Amino acid sequence: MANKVPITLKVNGAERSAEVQPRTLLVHFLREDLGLTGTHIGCDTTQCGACTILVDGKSAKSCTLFAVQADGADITTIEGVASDGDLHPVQEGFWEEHGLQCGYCTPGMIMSAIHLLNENKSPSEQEIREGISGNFCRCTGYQHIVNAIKYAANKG
Amino acid sequence: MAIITPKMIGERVKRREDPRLIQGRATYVDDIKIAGMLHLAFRRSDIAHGIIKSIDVSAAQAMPGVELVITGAELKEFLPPMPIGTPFPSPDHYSVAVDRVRYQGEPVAVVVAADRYLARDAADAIEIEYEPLPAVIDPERAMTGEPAIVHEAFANNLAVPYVPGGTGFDPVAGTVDNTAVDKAFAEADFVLSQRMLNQRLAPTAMEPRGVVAHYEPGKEHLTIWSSTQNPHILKTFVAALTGTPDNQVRAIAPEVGGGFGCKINIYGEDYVAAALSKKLGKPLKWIEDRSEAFQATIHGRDILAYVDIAGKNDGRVTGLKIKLIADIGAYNMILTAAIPTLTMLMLNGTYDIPAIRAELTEVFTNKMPTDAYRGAGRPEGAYFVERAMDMVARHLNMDPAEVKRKNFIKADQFPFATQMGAVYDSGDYEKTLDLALKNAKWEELKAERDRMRADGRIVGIGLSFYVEVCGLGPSASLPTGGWEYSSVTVERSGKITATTGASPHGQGNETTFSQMLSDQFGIPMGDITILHGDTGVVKQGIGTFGSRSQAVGGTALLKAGEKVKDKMARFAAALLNPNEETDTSNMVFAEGRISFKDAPGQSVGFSDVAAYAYVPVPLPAGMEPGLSDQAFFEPANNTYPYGAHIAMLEIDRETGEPRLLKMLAVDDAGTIINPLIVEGQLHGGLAQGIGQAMIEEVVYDEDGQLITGSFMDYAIPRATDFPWFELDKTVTPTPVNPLGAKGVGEAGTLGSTPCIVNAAVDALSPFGVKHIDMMLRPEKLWRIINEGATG
Amino acid sequence: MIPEEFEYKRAATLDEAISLMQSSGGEGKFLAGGHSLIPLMKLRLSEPGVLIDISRIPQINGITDQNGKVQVGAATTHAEVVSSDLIRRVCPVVAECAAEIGDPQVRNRGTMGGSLAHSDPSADYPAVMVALDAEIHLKGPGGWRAVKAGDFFQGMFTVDMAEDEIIAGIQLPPAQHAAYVKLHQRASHYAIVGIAAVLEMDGRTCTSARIGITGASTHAQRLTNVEAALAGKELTQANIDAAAAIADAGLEDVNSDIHASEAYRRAMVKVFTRRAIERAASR
Amino acid sequence: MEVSGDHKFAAPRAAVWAALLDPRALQASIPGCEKFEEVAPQSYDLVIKVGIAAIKGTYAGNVTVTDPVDGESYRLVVDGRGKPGSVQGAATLTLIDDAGGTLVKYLGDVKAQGAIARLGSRLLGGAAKLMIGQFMKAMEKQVEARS
Repeated sequence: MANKVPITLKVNGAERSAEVQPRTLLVHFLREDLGLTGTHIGCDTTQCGACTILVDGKSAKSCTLFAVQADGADITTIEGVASDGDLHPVQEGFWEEHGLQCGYCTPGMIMSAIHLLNENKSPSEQEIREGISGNFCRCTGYQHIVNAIKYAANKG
Repeated sequence: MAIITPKMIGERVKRREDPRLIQGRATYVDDIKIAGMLHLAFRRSDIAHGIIKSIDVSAAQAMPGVELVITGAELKEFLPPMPIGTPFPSPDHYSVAVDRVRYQGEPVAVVVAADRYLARDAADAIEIEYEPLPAVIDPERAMTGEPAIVHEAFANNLAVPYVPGGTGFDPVAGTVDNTAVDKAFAEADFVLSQRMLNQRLAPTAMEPRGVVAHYEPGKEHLTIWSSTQNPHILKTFVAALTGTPDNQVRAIAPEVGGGFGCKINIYGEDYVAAALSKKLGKPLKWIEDRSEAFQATIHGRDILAYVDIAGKNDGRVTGLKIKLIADIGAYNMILTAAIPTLTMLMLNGTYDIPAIRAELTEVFTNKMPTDAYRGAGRPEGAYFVERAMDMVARHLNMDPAEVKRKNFIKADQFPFATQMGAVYDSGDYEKTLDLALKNAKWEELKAERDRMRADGRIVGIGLSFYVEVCGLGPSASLPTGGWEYSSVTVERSGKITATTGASPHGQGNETTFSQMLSDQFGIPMGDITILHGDTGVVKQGIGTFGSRSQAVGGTALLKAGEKVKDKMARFAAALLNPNEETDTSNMVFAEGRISFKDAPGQSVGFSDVAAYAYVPVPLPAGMEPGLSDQAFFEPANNTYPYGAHIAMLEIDRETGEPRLLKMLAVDDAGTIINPLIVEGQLHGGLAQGIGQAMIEEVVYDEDGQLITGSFMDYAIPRATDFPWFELDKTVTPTPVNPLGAKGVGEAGTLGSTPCIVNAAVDALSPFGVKHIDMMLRPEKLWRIINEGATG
Repeated sequence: MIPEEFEYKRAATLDEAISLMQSSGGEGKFLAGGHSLIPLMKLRLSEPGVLIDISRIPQINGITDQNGKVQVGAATTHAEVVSSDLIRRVCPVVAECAAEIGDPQVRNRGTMGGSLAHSDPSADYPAVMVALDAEIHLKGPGGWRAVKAGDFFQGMFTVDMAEDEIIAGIQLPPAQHAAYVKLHQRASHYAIVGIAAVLEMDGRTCTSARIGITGASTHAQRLTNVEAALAGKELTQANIDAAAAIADAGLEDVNSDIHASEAYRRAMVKVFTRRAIERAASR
Repeated sequence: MEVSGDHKFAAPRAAVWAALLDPRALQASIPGCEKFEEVAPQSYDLVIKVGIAAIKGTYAGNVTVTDPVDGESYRLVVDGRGKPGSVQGAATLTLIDDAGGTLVKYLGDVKAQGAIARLGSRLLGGAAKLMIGQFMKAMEKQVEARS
């Protein structure tokens, strides 16, 4: 068995250290080792975006990263988005505009939306659609998600 | 049942489910951890059809962390074939293949290991030898017994050889009288014929399937968590198959990440997890990979139709003949064989067609079985009928709206008994069509299309009208039972706990059901908790499918509420008027107080009545303490929501790529509890219907290898694939339930699909096209543009 | 889906990376963004014994101006390319191409060097590199080597690069009259056909042209017959049409799959060649 | 999936024919061949380490030569199994005199099962061609070495 590798990374503001098998996917490390189960797994081929998190402020699919690659990184998951009990404006938008149904894609979708709004404060409808094109939602038809992100943009 | 004054009902209330979901705090099945839990991995067949010659598990068994490796033959000793939920004859279908594999992806062996990584490693280390058999792929060829027989007991691969229906069919005698149909065709001005395929689809709920099974020896109790649409059916079936008394099985659907029909089934993995947990006395988890989901979660649709439509030159359709061939894959799953019968049931569409002959054949092939996928049989029916009606319009050079109008069942004809045996509850189709045409500015839209065409663009507009059967349904139509269950408890504090057997997975029942109880009891929504998805908490239930949760589940809820409310009224009356026998039938529950209708000034607090009911001193004569009751509701009939969809589509002349420019819908789902949620359901349905028309298709090669085995090759729509959906509604309540609600979850998949193909045919009609099969593959369209229509 | 076990090493310098590779006994694979490699590993189509993480080697990160050319570190992400002012100024077609890759998350992690080294038949970058005549800078045990993109891509997944060589950077020449257009495969969004056109213009006359293609065949290559047809011609619609009409003539081993047959791909090669030239000429 | 092509050898037909049937030449020419064991006349069990850039893996299988027409043609039946599934192929190799050398034409069919088919089909034809190309190039060296 390959040797375990020590890693230290910051997750939602807190420093975390662990020893991991090199093949441990970051998403499994977050979910299984850190208990951060808000990040979901929806595919094997880097398409669906359910596992989207922020790595050093940029959206990334945590199913296509080994935990060892994230050594030293600053990671934000859906659990770290709200502050002091206040929802993030994007979370608020999803609630206000009914941007979700089953909720499975939602954490990844929200992380992508946060990244999008970090890069572009007031995106057009088309820019929003492109900004979430790496995230699949099978329930909503996306229209309410677009509204949710518009809501957050208007707020922010 | 007492009338409820709508206050919350009809409001755009934001969902109560959302706070946990948007913060990553919801618990899906893969989020469940139990001390000592082991993990399952399935080794699946790489070939579509073959005899298992040998399985060598020794290398896998020897790997560190591996607890157990077990084959189908070994499992068979204590796990019988899986039950189905339809009355059709069915071959044995074991959870894990015993001596023969019949589709690529069928489980062949199972590993139990300490974690999922080790389980996967060990599953890969199992050596299996097969003797390959020819793969049965083409259903029409399969019907001749070629190139092989999938199940020996089913000659010519006929799972269901022949089901007739329509005009002149006597279901009791089983006889078919063709006189009327033959006459209609003989006297017709025209007959149009077309072969149409409603292609195979992968449901792809974003959460793949998963199960945790925990058998506790000593307690002899099995708890099973599964990503399911119907935990009560799961409980019943798992209990039966694992030989566990059903009062010792608790099934829990935790947060469920979408279903779209594919999570109605109880799958082999559920049974295996339960049986092995019982065998080992340890909790087990299995979580499906997306790759496994494509191979081994049910597929949808895959019905071929030969359509003949007859009519008069004034646009009246006088006869319809449809021969359906359903490619159901390798086995019967829980509702597999019943789904195409729903297609048959809906072949009238929204039209008063005097003579219809339908025939259905279901065929086994070496593919993943089909079963319910959003719409489940009805989108196929709507598609075939709407495509045929559009062909009539095109043939006669008439506006498709006019052809529909000419043939519609009229508002004064409801309830309307169709040729196919359905009784449509209520409707005013013209009103809905008119609104859709008005919203779309139909005449201007046609002119715009013509202007764009004059500029050299390839543009078409499509119109469709659908009706579906929802609110399933009386027990006669569902072998699992066609009712729904609910309980309502007014707690000592005056807050309400209600349960429902309609276990949601995105439908927002916690919100809509709270809205309903809020109006029923006159207390704030925040004082109401809706529990679901746990057979240990919700005593009975059927589940969420067939757009039934509001129409059937919602009605059960109100019924249970009514019983509690009646009792509460009597307690309230006892408090208000302790010395008199009073009529409690017209007491008013409002603003957190209860009063007599005639004396609104004289009222008692809701919570005071609740407290009194649990410490009833004095106990009114003839009454029991407490405020809790339950109800089962079985509808006398289904509901039949309907609507009109309009699309505008452009096709790139050079590449054949289709682009949707406009999508408009007017739906009539009867009474609406929460417009926000209904819009969400409609959007989602539209998206899946558009997905089917434009980009989705499961493809097997001639050897039965699944080519679309990942999101790399199976496209589902992204945000960039849609224009802004324009929605509107008409409201025609159903008389079938007191709410008047018809159901809305599947609507979008019925109308949008034929609508878009109609638009594509319209766009390509200058090239001589009369029909195009889905999906609208760019290459297919490009060939039409460059080579003209074929076939 | 879960990858096989492997050993993980992180290199701090190029030389360390190369020596780690040499000591891996043929089992090693370089890992930068991992967006080509990790999906293959999860599907167990790729089972390297040792992954050598090169993403943090400072030398191969960053985008700099080198005497009018742009030097891009191999570990530069697609997103960094999209948003680089320097690239947008000097050779905007590279940013245009990067924006067409995958989706936002993939662009945040995937790297230029990784994409080129992997040489997926449907990858976007190679077409642009070939058309630009970009120079790929490799370091190996024997030192540095520069390879022209046109020579670099040799076949499916096959590039002019030894196992122990590593892409350190890519040098992009300036190009203003350039464009990249592609036909998306609707599931994966890989290129069914992707065409990059880089034109030298004198007024409306094309003095020379370089056309790169991806998606159609085993690897990215130049459409030299189209280039020849354009050279010295005024870019009238008729001349562009005539050049594009022969675009697929020299192509061999044209791919065919459920998304696009060979015949369709060949036709799309012509369509997108014309579109790329038109767009490049309009800039 | 059909795979076809040809390769020009600078040697006379008899020499190419002999090399193409020589177990040692075959072993040396099959890309990544780690084990090569004759289990029956003209039938060999083998282990191949596939390494096409990122695609790396070990496949165990068998190669059998059938239907030989002396000096003219034979049929090669190949099957291999690895973690992501299996690959079967059958090809007819035909030798033709060609301007002092020999042209070897091949026409065959490759099938894959399992993850390779499901997820790698887009790459299968190209990978097969690549490996055939490598085989032919290596075989050319074998022919040279034998002459």
